Amino acid sequence: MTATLIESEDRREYRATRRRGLLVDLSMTLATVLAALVIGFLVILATGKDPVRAYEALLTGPLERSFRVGRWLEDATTLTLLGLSVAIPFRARQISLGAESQLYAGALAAACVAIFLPLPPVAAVLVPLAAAALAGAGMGFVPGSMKARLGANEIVATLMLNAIVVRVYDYLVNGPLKEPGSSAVHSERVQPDSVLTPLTEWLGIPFGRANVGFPLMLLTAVALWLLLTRTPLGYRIRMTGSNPHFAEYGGIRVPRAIEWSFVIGGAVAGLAGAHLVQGVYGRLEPGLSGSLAFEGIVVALLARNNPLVVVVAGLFYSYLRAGGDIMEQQTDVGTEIVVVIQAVIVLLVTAQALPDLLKRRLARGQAAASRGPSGTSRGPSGTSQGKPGAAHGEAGAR
Amino acid sequence: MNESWDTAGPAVAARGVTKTYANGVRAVRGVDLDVPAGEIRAVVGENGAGKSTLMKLFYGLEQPTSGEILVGGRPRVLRGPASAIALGVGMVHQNLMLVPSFTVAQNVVLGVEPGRRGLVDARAAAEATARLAEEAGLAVDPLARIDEVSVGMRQRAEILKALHRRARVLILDEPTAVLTPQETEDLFAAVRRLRDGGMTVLFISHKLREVREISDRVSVMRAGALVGTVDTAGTSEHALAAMMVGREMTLDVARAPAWRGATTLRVRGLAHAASAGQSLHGLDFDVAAGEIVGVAGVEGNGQSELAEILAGLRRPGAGTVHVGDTDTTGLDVAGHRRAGVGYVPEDRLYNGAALDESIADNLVVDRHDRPPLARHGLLGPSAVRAHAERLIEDYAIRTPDPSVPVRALSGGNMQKVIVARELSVGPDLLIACQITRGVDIGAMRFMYERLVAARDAGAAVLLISADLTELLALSDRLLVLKDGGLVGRFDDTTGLTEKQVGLYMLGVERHDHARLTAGLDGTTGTHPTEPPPHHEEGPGDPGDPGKASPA
Amino acid sequence: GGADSDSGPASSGKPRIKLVINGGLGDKSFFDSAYEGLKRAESKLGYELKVVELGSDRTKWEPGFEDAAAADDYDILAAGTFDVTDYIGELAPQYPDKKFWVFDSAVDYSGKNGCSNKCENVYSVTFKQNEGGYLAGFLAEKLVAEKALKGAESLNKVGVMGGVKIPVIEDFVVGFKAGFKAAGGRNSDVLVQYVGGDKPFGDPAKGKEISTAMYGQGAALVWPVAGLSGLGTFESAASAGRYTFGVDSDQYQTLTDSAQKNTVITSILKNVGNALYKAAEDDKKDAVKYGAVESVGLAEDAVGYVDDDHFQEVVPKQIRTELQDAADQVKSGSVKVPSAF
Amino acid sequence: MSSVLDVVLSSAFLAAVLRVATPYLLAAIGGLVAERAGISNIALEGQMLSAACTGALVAGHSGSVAAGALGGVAVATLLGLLLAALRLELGADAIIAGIGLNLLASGGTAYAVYTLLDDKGGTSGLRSGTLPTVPLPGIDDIPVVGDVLSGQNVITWLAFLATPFVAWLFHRTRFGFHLRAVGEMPDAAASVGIAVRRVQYAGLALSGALAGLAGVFLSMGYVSFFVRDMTAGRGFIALAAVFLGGLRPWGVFLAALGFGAAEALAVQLGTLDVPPQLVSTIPYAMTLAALALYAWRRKRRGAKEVAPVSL
Ligand SMILES: Nc1ncnc2c1ncn2[C@@H]1O[C@H](COP(=O)(O)OP(=O)(O)OP(=O)(O)O)[C@@H](O)[C@H]1O
Ligand SMILES: Nc1ncnc2c1ncn2[C@@H]1O[C@H](COP(=O)(O)OP(=O)(O)OP(=O)(O)O)[C@@H](O)[C@H]1O
Ligand SMILES: [Mg+2]
Ligand SMILES: [Mg+2]
Repeated sequence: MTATLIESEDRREYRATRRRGLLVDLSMTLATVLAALVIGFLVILATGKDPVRAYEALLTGPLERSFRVGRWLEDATTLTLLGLSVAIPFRARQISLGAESQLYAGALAAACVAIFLPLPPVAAVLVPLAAAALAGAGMGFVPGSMKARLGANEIVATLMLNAIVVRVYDYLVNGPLKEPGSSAVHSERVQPDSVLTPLTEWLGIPFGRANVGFPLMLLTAVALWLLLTRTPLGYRIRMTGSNPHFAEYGGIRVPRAIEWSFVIGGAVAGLAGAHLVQGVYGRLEPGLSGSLAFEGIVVALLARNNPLVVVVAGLFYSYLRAGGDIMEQQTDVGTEIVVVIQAVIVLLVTAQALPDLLKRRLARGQAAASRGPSGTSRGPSGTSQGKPGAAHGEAGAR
Repeated sequence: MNESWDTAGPAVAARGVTKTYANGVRAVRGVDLDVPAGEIRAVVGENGAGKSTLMKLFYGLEQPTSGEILVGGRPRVLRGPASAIALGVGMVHQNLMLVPSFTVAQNVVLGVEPGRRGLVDARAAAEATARLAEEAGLAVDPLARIDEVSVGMRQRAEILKALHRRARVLILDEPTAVLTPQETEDLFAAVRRLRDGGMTVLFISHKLREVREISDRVSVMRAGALVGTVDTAGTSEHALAAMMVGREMTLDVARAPAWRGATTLRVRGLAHAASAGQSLHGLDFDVAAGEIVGVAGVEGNGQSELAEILAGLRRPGAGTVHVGDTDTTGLDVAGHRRAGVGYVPEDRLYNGAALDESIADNLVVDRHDRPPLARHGLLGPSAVRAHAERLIEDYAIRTPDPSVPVRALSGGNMQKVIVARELSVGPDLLIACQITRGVDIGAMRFMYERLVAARDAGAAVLLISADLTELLALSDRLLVLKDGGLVGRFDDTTGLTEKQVGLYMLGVERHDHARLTAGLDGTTGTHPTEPPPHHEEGPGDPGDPGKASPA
Repeated sequence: GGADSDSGPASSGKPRIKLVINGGLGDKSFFDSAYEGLKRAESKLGYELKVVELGSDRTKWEPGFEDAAAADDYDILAAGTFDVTDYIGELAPQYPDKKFWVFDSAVDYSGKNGCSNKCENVYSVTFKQNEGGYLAGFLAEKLVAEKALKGAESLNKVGVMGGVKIPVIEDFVVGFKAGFKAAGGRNSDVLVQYVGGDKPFGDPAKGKEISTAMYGQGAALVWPVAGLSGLGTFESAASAGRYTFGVDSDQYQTLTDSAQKNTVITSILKNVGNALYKAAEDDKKDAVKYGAVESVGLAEDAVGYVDDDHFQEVVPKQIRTELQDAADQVKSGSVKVPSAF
Repeated sequence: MSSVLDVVLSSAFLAAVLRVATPYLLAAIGGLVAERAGISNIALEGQMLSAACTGALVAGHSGSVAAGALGGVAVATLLGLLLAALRLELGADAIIAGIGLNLLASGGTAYAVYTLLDDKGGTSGLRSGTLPTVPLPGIDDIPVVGDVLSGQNVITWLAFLATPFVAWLFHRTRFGFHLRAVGEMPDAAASVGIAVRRVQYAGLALSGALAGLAGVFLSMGYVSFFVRDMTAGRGFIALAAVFLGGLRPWGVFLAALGFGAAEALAVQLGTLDVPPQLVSTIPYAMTLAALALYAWRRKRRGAKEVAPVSL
């Protein structure tokens, strides 16, 4: 009888702790972002610039004009797709750094189809997208199967593939695919039918290069979330990442799950490439993605590889990128400092110990409270406001 | 190093010690415990009673939330293991704390390496290890890599680690859970020697028989609190069990005679070449529906390899395996599972569970792509949750919620998750390895009941265990493995004693080929028509020629 | 970033130039030269200058230009390289009251790519870097043929180290080869190699390695056309005891190490800064030809070589006259230098 | 074909291999130390960059090359400690923290150079000099060997000594012993009273210092000035070498040397009439092939090891 009593108490407490944990996670993430911004503020102050104006640009700049909102959404689309593309292999605990090669492969495929293959209207959009996904998937398959079948280290394989593909891409854009007769280095434009419809056209507000890729990206994220949480394949990928021995024991073909994680990730990165070609540039350009591939990794890890959270992290990070650029343009804070502030924010936001520390304190305050004489009946809810002072004292004593 | 001992006081003691973990779990509640020097003190209690936590407090791995720890007769503040080690406390952890790629000797000296000016003298380390091993009677190979030696040797290496640090108090947290009976014997002999040399030993085990055998006194914990301490001589296993769980409790499971059905598992000429571990050669045996066939053998004689082959985790080199009508010889794990094989692996942490995933997810690994969980290629989270809730209920898994990660469960509950998964599919063949390793008496009894229930529901059960008592209590028939081959076969286990089986395990006696393959179709020296001989022989005369089929 | 806000026309009433750089300053050649020219315009001609650096991340360029053009803090927006022509082509029609200068490339005045207003408010200036390359090749062949390079008399090869193989760089190379041949050299004696990689114009270590390899293959002289990577060439030349030409700006002046300085025979100038300064001058007189592209080269003094004391000391008189003659032929149009465009 | 062979066997090429491999060797060995201590050092690139910048700036302003080198190594060491602190004290993900530090280094060095020298490109206007080369009297007269070995920069020598040093450290010293234990089984190390964090801090400091030497070599050995982002991805190649080398000192040594050799070869072949972008893929394609081949052979050997036993 005591057992059941304790059990139900446990259950209540567990739920309460979980709820509290979520709340703490959320509020602490916001707090760390704030802390990072404060440090950035001090950095600007230290360099003798006007931090208030700089922050105005950083924080409100991206929303000031619809064009900038478009720039933010367009950037977030690519960045989030890249984050998603690594989040999937990360879930299988495969450190794939290959988003860059997959993106370039996707971009090449999309461009080749969209430039050279005459297609009827709707197909003209979809076929290049499919080609890009396929090419990205293929580019993911190489390191994926090298890892799964041969045990070759995926970090090395993906880094090498990046180096190779980027150079081959460079060669193609400068050579065979270069627009004939142009002094500029880029390919021809994609056919008008292949262009991802700009949001401007839909909404009638000038949204720059933002296009239907954005809602498509949202759909992709949801699809990937469903894949991970609601499909057998997603289950296999998760279990493989959590404990491959267990997965194998349970009848999961681990090499195949690993390969799939790379292939799916590759396909998504390929779509990011197609988005750049069909939506953003309308053609192949050298150095297509800038540093986005790496920042995609940051976004995925910040979001703990949860596809839906990747969207939030991607929007956040892109906002920061956009705000940083505006800050550099509108104020006298130089690019270097903008980069430094971004680095500080990245470093601080990833600091997990802060939320955990708070959670631990709450738990301890909780334990102390329930130990009190009135004890049993009141349970956890009464104590959640806690006694920060007491908790602090205890922590200090350790 | 431990000159500051007050020899008059207790070697270790706790005064009003309470420990609350960061997540709010209060593992130890107001414990007062005194252990005088030179005593072997057993600490028993159910899984999660707080035994390990209390020991960690003595070893400085955790700090008490309130109360006081005494070592060497004086109150101490142990900031970490280093300060406990300095005071002469050594601990062998429940989960061994060894560096896999290091040699035995390197592990033994880790932290207090011999050698001058920041260098490690490898030779001196090996010599010191060998000398200590000699003195304590703990046989180890100092130069072997830890990940290549048996669990028993790892256990001994752990003890040597403590001895190397000149421990005066030795904490052994379930050291026998993974040892063979012989290894346990050797360990006990060594522990007694150490005690006679003045060492204080704290010994934790779920095997009350061992507790009775080795300890001077027993302290019983329940739900974090100390229930009492009794003289070993004046108590019984029954009394201890009752103290632990608060009511009467035995391990005797009522078991009707087996009702053997058709042959479910048919193994013929099975051979396997293992790159590491024991190879198997020429195994022939059957397991019928509705019987429990035990596999006895000194650990490392091919049991694990056999289990893994039967589960599809390894490929046999030669021979055939049939489960029901399916030839599973070339199939992968999924194929085996489809053929109706359930498997409780011996190491639940290694491949039995994904520790960071939820209980619910852990319960569906073999059925996540089939109805009712998955339909039209979609895995329904509510179906998975409902499935978990049902099993949590049925198997009395103690957890607040199916979404709790398995890591947060106690050992016994973790094991229940695995058994629940493997039994709930209703397997035709269940391979159960070391199912009660490290679980408390309540859970043990529970597992036994479940196994018998599965048998009675028509499953063929192959029970592999290092615990002979358990094998004899549960098996309808018994096979003995030695050096990767079958050396004994007992078709009736009534009246069979551990001693008799032990002779086969050690290779002193063996059954002849004809006896081993009697009644098996498709093997030499068999009359397919003749029913397998039952009940006709006394277990004491295994070589009875009348029972062997004529060649 | 610049110091000015988005406020309306400058209170000072000075014409305001905004230099938008799709890259960064500090490249010691192209953008630095443009900046220098406009800086001069600021101090001498009474302009107000603001610089915006967009960095090398291409995803930030178009939004950067859009923002730069939308802000009402300039009268003239200057930007360079072929990468910007599309952006300017789009933006110029949207801001018809503003003026745009494009250097080193031209917008498409035909109106096929943007330029819906035929880019009437855009002035483009391109450079005949192939003419500079021609002179470099000509001089290089003369120097080796006449064995005028001390310590390298036995060598008859020369090298060109490009950043990456893109048309602008190729234009230098094509010109160089033509000049080398015109002076009597063989094509096979010209080694051409590119830095490439992650930072083609900013990896001096690799630049040094490539130059060292070229000297090792018997090049008497290596001409780096690779931005900061080229700084590695001067180091390599100094330790190998061989020779170099500078590029874009007078690198004999900018180098600090005397051993390295002395490897520089002359520098082939592609004076973006001068061209922009001249445009600024002309704009004061309303003499800039908007809606058209101007191609400047040797004849306009936008391309040339440094003829200083050091040059005269190292290069024999006869070769100097021959070089001058070659330059005159190009200027007069009697020699047509092939181009990569 | 024979011309390629001539190139490969020439002393100039071999000397170039040593030179090109130097930063890879040092950074990769640094990455190895961190990896074995249980914290991936993705910040190698940033550590190299900061060291390169600091080295050139300090040397240029103090006039002492040694002070520059020390300053550079010190800053990289601090960055190593910072990475450890972010991981250990703030629970940051090592990979994100590493990427963050790389960003920080890129922005920070550019800012420092701009503020101090008013030059956005680098320190080429500052005379900072290079670390001395080591002439080998006696040996430099020997035909090929002399040309290859003599006159290499002192850091190149350090780079080649770093591997035996770290191998010795790992296997012979108490610190290395603890470091490996901490990286492999932190709980086991903690349970015998090893101060796990302290060891990890020390490991990351050493890792940073080695990466710092690599950076210093770039700006004070290879060339004599710092240029913005001059590491040009070398830190990531070094990281690849860490894993390609199977996390063992001599394996990493071979991998890094291989990268050096392949890059030097690509430089030598660069004048051929092949698109330069394609030539520059040679080192990476070779690595990828080597990786696949090595993994395949290991797998096959594993299978073979099993087979004979059954006979
Ligand atoms: N490492 C852990 N972290 C968080 N919570 C834990 C951890 N271990 C156990 N718990 C929780 O503490 C509670 C008590 O577990 P405990 O081991 O006491 O159960 P038990 O009934 O003794 O189990 P057993 O079946 O082994 O006897 C459980 O609800 C469990 O989920
Ligand atoms: N690190 C931890 N954090 C939170 N809770 C813990 C932790 N370690 C143990 N617990 C919980 O504390 C309680 C006591 O655990 P402990 O390990 O002391 O039990 P035990 O008596 O050793 O059990 P077993 O027989 O299974 O080893 C359990 O509820 C357990 O789940
Ligand atoms: Mg328990
Ligand atoms: Mg325990």
